[in-house]
Amino acid sequence: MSINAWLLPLILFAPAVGALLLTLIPENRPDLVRRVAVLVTGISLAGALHAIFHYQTAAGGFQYEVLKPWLPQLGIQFHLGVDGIGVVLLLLHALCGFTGVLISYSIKQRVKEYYIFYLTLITGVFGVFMSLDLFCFYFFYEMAVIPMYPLIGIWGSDVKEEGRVKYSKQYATMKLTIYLTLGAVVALVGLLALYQWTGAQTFDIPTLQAMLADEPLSTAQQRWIFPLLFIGFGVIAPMWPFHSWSPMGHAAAPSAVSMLHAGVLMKLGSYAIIRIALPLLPQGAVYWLPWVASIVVMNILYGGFVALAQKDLKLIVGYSSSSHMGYVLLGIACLTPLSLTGAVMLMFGHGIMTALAFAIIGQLYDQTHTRWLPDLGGLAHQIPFIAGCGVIAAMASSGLPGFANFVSELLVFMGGWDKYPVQIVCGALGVVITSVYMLRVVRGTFFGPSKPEFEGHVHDAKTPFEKLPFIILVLALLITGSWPGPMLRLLESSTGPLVERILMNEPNTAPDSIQVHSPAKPGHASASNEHSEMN
Amino acid sequence: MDLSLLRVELCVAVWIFVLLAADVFLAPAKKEGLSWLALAGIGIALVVSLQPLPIGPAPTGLFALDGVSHYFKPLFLATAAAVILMTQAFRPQMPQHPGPFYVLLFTSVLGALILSSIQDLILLFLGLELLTFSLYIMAAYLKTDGRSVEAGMKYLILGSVSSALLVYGIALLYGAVGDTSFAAIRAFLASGELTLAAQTGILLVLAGLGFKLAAVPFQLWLPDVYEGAPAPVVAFLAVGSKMAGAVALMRLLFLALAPIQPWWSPILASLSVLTLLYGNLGALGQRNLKRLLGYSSIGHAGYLLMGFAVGTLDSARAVAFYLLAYLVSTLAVFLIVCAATDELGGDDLDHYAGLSRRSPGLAAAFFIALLSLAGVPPLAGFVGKLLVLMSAVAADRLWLAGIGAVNVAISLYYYLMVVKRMYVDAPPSPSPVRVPAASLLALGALILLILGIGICQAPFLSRINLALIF
Amino acid sequence: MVEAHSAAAAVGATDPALLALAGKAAWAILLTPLICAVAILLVGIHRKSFAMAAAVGGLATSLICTLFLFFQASQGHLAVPFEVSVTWISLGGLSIPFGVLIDNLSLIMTLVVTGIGSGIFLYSVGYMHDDAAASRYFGMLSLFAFSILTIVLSTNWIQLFIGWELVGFCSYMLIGHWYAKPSAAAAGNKAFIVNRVADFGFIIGILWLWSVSSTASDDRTVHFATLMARLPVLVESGAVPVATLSVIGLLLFCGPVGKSAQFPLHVWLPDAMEGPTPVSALIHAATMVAAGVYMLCRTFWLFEMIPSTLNVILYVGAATAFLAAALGFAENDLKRILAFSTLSQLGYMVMAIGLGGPVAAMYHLTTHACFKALLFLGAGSVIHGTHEQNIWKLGGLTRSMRWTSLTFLIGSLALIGFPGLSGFFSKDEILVLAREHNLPIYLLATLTAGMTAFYTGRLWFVAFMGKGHAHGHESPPVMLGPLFFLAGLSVVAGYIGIPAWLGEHHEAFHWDVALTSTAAVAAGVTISWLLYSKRAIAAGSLVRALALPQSFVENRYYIDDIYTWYVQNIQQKIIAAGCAWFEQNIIIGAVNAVAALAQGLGRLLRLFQTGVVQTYVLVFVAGVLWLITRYLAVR
Amino acid sequence: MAETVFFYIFTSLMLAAAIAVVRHRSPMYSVLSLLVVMFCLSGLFVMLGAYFLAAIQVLLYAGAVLVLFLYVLMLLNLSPDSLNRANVFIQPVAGITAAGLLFVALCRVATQSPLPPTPTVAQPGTIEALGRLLFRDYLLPFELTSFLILAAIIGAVTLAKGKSPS
Amino acid sequence: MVTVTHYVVASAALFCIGLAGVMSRRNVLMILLCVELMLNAANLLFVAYSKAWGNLHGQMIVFFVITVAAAEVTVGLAIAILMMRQRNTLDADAVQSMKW
Repeated sequence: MSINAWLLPLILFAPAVGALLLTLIPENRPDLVRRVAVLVTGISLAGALHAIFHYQTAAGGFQYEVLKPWLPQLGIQFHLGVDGIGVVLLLLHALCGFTGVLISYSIKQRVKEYYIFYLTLITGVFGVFMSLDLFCFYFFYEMAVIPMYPLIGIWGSDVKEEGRVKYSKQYATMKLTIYLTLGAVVALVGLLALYQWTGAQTFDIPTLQAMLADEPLSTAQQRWIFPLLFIGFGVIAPMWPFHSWSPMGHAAAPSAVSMLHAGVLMKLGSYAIIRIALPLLPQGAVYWLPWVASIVVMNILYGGFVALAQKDLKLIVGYSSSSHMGYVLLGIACLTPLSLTGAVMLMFGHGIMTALAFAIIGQLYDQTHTRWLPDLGGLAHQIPFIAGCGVIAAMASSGLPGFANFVSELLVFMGGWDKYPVQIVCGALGVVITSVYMLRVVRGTFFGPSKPEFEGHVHDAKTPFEKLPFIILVLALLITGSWPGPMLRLLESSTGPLVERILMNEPNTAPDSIQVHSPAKPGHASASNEHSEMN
Repeated sequence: MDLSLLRVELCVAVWIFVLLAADVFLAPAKKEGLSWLALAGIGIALVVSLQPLPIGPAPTGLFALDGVSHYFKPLFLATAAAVILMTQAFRPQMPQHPGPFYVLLFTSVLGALILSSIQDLILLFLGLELLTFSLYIMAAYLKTDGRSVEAGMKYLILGSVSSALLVYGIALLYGAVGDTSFAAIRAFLASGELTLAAQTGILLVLAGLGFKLAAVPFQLWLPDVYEGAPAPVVAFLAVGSKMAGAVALMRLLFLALAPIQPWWSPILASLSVLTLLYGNLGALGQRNLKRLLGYSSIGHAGYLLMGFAVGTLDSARAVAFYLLAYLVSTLAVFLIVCAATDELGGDDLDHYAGLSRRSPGLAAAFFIALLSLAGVPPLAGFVGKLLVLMSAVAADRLWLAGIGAVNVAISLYYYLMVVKRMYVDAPPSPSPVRVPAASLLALGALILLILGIGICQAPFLSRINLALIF
Repeated sequence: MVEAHSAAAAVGATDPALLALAGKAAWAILLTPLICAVAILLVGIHRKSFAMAAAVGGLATSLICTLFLFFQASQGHLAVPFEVSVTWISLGGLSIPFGVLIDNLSLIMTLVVTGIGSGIFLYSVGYMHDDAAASRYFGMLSLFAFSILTIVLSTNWIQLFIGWELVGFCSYMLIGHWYAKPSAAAAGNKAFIVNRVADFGFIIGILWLWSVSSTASDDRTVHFATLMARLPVLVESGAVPVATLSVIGLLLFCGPVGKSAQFPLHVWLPDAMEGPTPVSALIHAATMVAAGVYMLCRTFWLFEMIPSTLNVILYVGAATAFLAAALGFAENDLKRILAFSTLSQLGYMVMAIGLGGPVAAMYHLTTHACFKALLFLGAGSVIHGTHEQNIWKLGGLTRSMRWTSLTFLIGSLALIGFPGLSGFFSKDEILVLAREHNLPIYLLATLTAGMTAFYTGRLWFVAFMGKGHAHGHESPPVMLGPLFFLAGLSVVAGYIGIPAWLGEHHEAFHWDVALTSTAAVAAGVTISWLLYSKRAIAAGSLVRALALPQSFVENRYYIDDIYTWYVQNIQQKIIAAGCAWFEQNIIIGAVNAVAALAQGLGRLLRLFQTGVVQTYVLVFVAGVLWLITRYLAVR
Repeated sequence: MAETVFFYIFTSLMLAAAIAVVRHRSPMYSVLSLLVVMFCLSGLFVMLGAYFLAAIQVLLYAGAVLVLFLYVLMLLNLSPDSLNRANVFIQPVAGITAAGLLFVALCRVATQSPLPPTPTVAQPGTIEALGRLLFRDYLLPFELTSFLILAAIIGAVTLAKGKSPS
Repeated sequence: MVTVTHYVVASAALFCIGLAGVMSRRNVLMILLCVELMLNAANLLFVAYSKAWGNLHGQMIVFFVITVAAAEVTVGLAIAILMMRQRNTLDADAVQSMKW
């Protein structure tokens, strides 16, 4: 009970405390500001690493739990805890946040305000990944959305096409904020309905889960609530056709924010679906997920095709993100242990990959002041290191073996093959499309003859400190991709029981077979009860 | 009648005369001190109002000092204190003689205090009039400013019409019941009789209270008055007057009209939806900050009405919490508006361009207060909205909660437009905005409260749960 | 962490100590190049000599280990096949091993890779000596060696696929090594994407095969040995219909179609010649492009069961062999001629598979690897010496580059199947098979052999003989050494009993087939001699006479044009642009419309807000009226 | 019977005067018409037994309020409403229609509602009774009215005093 | 026989006339006068109901209403004077600088 009791609060509040500290630092000390930011995100990263290495895979379930009453009148608790899924995403966020702080060294204006918003954002996302209480969850979820507005609005850049402004950053950031809030409030209604119809007077996810395992909501209720939650959270996932905030949001954001945004923020939606919608509304999930499986094919293919038509680097990566998140949603929709594990693994892999991609584009943009593909070219001559990272990011994105993305996509495909072969085939086609536009980017940006206008103006990441964020991200991708076993075991300890629980509610099992299963249910419930009491 | 029940009102009433005397006898140069004197009076009343309730049987008669009034009275007084601080910050715009202004403010507060204790329609009428009369005058207080006079005129005319309707409603209700006390009305309604005259009377009374709350379709005065009236007055209109209307409505609904809850609930629900949509959609294209806040305050009235429409004890508590959150956020906003109007050169949105470059702290406070109004965690407004929506869902009004929730997103848009001006646009001049120390202190306290209520809700909710028992 | 378990399929004769050592050696073959690659990329990226030493040393280590295993196996000390592996992914019912499978087939292929590879690595030391990015080059070469060995030594489909993708990546990087050249960058992209398209089918085939590999959902496997044991049973019991398996087979065959550049996905290979010549030799001639053939051999037990798919493979291979040979007629680029010849020979190999002769295919693969690597290295030597690769601008190289010319000649003769050289024997095996099974294909194959002789002769007569104007200098010993080594192999490879090693024992020499093919070859060489050396027939008039086929061939059957047209017009202009239009106007447009609707609604509502107080009263009263009329209820 | 006659006389006179208040273009005549309304009302009050109120009505309204009105009218020297504006037609028509509709609704309510039960005790319509009620049970509202008036006076003085802006 | 209903109808008529005046007149003073009509209508109603119920509450309320009305006129007139000074008009619809 030593460090484990306060590990999660440490990770969560280190950035928050950092943000508060920053308010006390005078604005003319940007270096101090940056150092504080590095320090606090470093603490979080160390904590996340500790959490992932000391997670008891054999025991499974939620660990490092913290449980304090918060608003007892409504059954709201400050309940933190992570299972295998949460701990992986915690690491993802810690990595992206930390490297993002390093990448943000290129921010020269209004540094203090920038880091305050940035650290607030980080706190919010951490909170979401470790909340085990619906109220906590929503609380941090909204908290993570709002700082995006000033971060993009102030430090972002307009998205241009042929030199004309295509989406102004104000438009992009407002759309993003409102869209995500709209999604959040739709989900909120679903959550409140869930709370109400359960009648449990508690927001505690494990407790609700145990209760609903005993007395599930009626099928009709589940079918009502599930789409509210799925669409509400799907907006941020981003599910087609609710994705349009995302590419332009990525494109307009400053690079470190794009890193967090595409790398982590988009995962909040799918995480919420896995954490809340699936376990609490199994019948709703079983009813709706076949539809989802077909819709997300649109994500994959459509996102890929739109990316093919783009010429702004960030828009390309933005649409590719929306395409790749389709795999995550597909993995969720397939609802098998393999596909779900793959989906979460892809959340990790894609997060790191996109963070890397945006870090690179940020470096390019800071120096060349353009992201317009036809204006770029031959940059490998000037910035070989970053170009190398660019190739790695492109390859990871195209699902090259050795990177986490390959493993996860493979798992999604294998897990989903029995249920949705057609969708899986379309998904595999998406991989081809990805490589087409990704290679186009690499070729158009880095390859070709050296351009005189970049000669002498564009500088590579030279010092180890400048290289550090890139190296961290590349290593994270490579290690988890070439040796995925440990992470998969970690994830399986959570995804396996989850899917098992849901599929007990499969409607096409005849009523008598439910009878056969039902003795197992109280066992499950009591097991998780015991578990939550143990901690 | 037991005068101890009236202790807070007596404090305020006595202080009105103290202020009058001081205004007469103080040398013109020293009239600055009047605001401190007024603050002192509010402080005394506040201390008195915080005294614990006498334990005893449920009060009867015209006037009650019960949990509800005990909860709301300090809030009215705090609002008044904040408004006084605002007048200090707003000084450059105010006319030279602040004395009458404070007297009027005190009479208005007196009306609000009365309204939080009413048990009778007569007192409802008089309390409302007392509250409103002073506000007519205060709205027109900037005599040289055409917009202020226009605001006063509009408020006066609509206010008189609404009070005429209210009185007519009271008359009809009296005709149906034969008495004006809440207890009698409740007994009458509980007996199962609901004559057309009684219904019409209730509707007219609701319209009169709807006017105070700015419920659609009785809201049209509000944007104009907000835009025209002096900012401290608008603050009192937005917080004190609205809260008084809400308390009066709460007492009326839960003490007198409780037996016919199924009848009025859908009425308030439809008013709530209209109000929400009108306020939030109407605010979308605004260019004047005060006018925008006006529309937003209509939107907030929608949430209050939603709580009333649900008509459960939980929803009443949610409304009480909502009002608390709304109070701290709105007062913070208006403290800033009052302090900044003069130096920024006006209260259009564009005047706020680059505020974060000029006064980062002020802009941050504004940001937080606006987000709290929008209902974003971890701020007070979020909890208020959440409680209201929860109570709606609890009463199986999922659609109502859904509309309320969507309106959160709509309102975020225009609040963020203000934020955009402050944080993104370039400032016309780099000079910081000076704020009087007292206002700054109050602002800091309010921001802390916004955060505190948002993060540690439990003690506040316990207080409300203890206070609000019908 | 690593749970190494060795599963000796053929239990028995092996000494446990030797088995343990063999296991280590097997891992060493696979992993040494990887370690070297990582070392080069991490510490040697700016240290050229380190990179060179590491790369050559790494592959040499692999070679030594391979040789060790080879001799142990051939002496019978080591029972093959044997397998060492670790579990790469173990998740629920899914278990994907990663390991090394040593049997006769993999040993011979490993020998080809490490042996010829070592030669080419060494050659690269000379060839790339002045290149600024030589470290990256050698790092990628090492990574490539690891990747191709992953394929070769693979124990299962997924590992094979991993290697498959990785070689694609290395090929991409190496083709685009001189990325400053737009054509090189484009060629790399093309190679990668074409392969990706093929792999799309491949991975689906693998998935499907995996899913039918067991009736129980948690017992499925991708493991070769298990599948080999299980599939026939499943097919026999009817659990897996043959038709399904045929489709799976076709999908799996997509992989080789891309990787081994079979018609119609052959288009990337000629372009891949943009890469450094040693790369062309190693990757695009000897090993990687042969990986497709190797895969078909490796899993021939599967294709055996599905004759219809085998037929498809046969026709695809034959078509590739013939059509690619014809392309060689009109090509003027030294390396591209060789590339077309590679295509054609790969067609032969695939055809051999289609004819049911994996041994013949492997045999030809081996010999082809030797002489084609030799030819490419020779070409590289020429290019290194003259900086020219248009054959018409070369000429008379026999004088300025004697050793290069000699070895090139040996390679050419082996290629065209000159009796006694390795190519003769291996090609003969295929032709024999063809005559046994399918007469038209046999005739076509023989014709192709003649065509091979023709374009090889053309190349030789134009570029090496003739009146020289190319002023080249002979290459350094470090480059010539591998040439001699490979030339030696090209000569002897026909005699060392490769088919027997691979398990074929009949070895009857078919004089009729040999004579027919030799005649065809002779005819081909003669015609080219007449045309290009003797100039007895004016090439120009021939071209005029054959104008239509000529233009067809010169444009490579317009296949590239069709693809370009598809990409530019269908993919980009219709699909992608259409989606982008939809995105901009429908999706984003709809969102904007909702926002505009809210704004407009707000504006509409605000029409009440006229500023005139009487209007307000009017609305107030109207509201009261509405309430009264709407909610007044008679109880 | 006399009651009926008086009722109709007072009522019709009152309504006619009220219409005159509303319709007359000169404010002065409107105020004077209002005076008539007040007198009629006080007549009705008398009929209803509210003698004290009838007196108050005449004294306070006629004597104070209306005089104040007249005073201000003369002070401001108003001209009659000018009728030549664009929106002059729609607004009154809409207003009168709305008021008419409300009247219909109120009449319906009045006629369809049950009457109050007949009082068991005779109305103690004496000034003493009223005074007792006012100064004992309703002392608080009564005191509040004083603050109301105080506020009105202070407000009126504050607003009306001072020089007009040039 | 004059019943309460008669008085109620009379008062409703008076009320609606006043209301119509508020909505149709532009002059602020006239509007205030019309509001007086409305308040008086309410007074009539109170007194009538007071008689019908046989208690004095109604009459007492009238007392308060009259007071309020007087105060309202005071404030209204003050604002009217201000308006006259500023805009030199008493037309309510001439004062519409704030709208939408």
